[in-house]
Amino acid sequence: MNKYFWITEDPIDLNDVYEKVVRSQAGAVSTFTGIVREFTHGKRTLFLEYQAYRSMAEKQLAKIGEEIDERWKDTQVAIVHRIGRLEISEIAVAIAVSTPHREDSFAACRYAIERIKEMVPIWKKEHWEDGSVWIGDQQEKISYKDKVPPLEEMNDD
Amino acid sequence: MNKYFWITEDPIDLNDVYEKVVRSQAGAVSTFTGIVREFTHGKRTLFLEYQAYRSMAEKQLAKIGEEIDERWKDTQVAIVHRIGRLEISEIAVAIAVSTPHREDSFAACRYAIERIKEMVPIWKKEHWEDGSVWIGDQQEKISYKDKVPPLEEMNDD
Amino acid sequence: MIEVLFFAGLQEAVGESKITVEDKNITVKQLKEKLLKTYELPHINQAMIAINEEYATDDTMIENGDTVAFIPPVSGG
Amino acid sequence: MIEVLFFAGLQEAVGESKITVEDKNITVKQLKEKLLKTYELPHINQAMIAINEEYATDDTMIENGDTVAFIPPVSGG
Repeated sequence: MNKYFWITEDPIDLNDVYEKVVRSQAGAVSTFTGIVREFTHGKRTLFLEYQAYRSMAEKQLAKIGEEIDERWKDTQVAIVHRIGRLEISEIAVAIAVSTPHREDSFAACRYAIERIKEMVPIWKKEHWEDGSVWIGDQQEKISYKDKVPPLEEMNDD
Repeated sequence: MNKYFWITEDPIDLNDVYEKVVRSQAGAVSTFTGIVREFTHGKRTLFLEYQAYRSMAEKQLAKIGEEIDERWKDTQVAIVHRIGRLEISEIAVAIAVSTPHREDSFAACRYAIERIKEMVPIWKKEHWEDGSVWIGDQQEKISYKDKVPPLEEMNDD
Repeated sequence: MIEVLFFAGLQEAVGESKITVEDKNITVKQLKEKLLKTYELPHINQAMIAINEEYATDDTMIENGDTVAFIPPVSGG
Repeated sequence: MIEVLFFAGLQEAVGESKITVEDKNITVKQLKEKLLKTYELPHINQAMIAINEEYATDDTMIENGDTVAFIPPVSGG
């Protein structure tokens, strides 16, 4: 697997992205993983379902890598997002950024997850005990139905 | 191994710390790894040697965990630091922090590495082609000999 | 001919992930209006549009053979 | 009896990682002065002191059986 930005149906191991960014010029690697949380405002999530516009999502992830490359010096970035059904504590997204020094690895990793939540065509469907709903509009705080918990919580994974 | 804060002679796998902090209340995991960089200001590092005041270092790492616990809500932290001889790209330190939401995981992970560099009794010896030296005084930017490269570079791993 | 893709809530509302529209040289806005005559498309105006996997705007012209995707507000990560 | 630990550059200067000093009820400062009569301790004043694994100051009293560690500026991470 030579891709640095990809979508997968398979369980993600953090080392999948970590190992892609390790290199002799790097002194620091920051990673971020978004994992499936069981409770949000006391409401139990049974599992999540992710869908992607796969080809475009991979392009958009690569674009985030390019943006990082423009903003910080000498970075290496890898990002994978999973789709399909995810159980509690499984990894939905994993990001790894290596840089010569630690300041940049933190900043670029943070940047990557914020951009993913803005511009990558991937959607999450929450499955609760009493129903399910596609979550949307993280920027505008609007969802498709009324029965979802407050979105400022839901979006901040 | 039930420890969350420990010193080891063995190679570190990022999953060693990652797996300790995954839990159903968490939606975000940030990790940081400091790895051995080959070149600093064009000077080649052959390998590094780390020494620790082991029992105290483990206590200080645990203290950082307590500090994080006081500053951020509902965190789980694991930190491992390696000692002995480390080759290029091997992991010297790995930190993992899980929180319900991503903002806190980034902030607490960053806090942990800064505190490690301030208060944990661990020392690094750089081995170059033309000599070796114990690196010290990251705060005051003073080293024990003159022939080391500028410390603002060396310290910012 | 234009290929139109739907995702997430829009996909469930339409009941299809993909349809084809026998049209060309219309704007995104015109395509939306046309689709709304046939389908219930909840919150369609919150959706972003991608043409051939690049984000586009309401007045972008759609060519024959293009793939148009309706991108509801994303929720990955 | 006091156990004294050295690390990193100090350890190499002293040639030992651990020595014992036949003393008690002296301050950290007094211990330093005593050691400087026997050993070359480069940059000893940049070192922090830990007594029984807790950071201490120059005027902290050292008791019989204590372990005192000289902690040169740290460089972990």
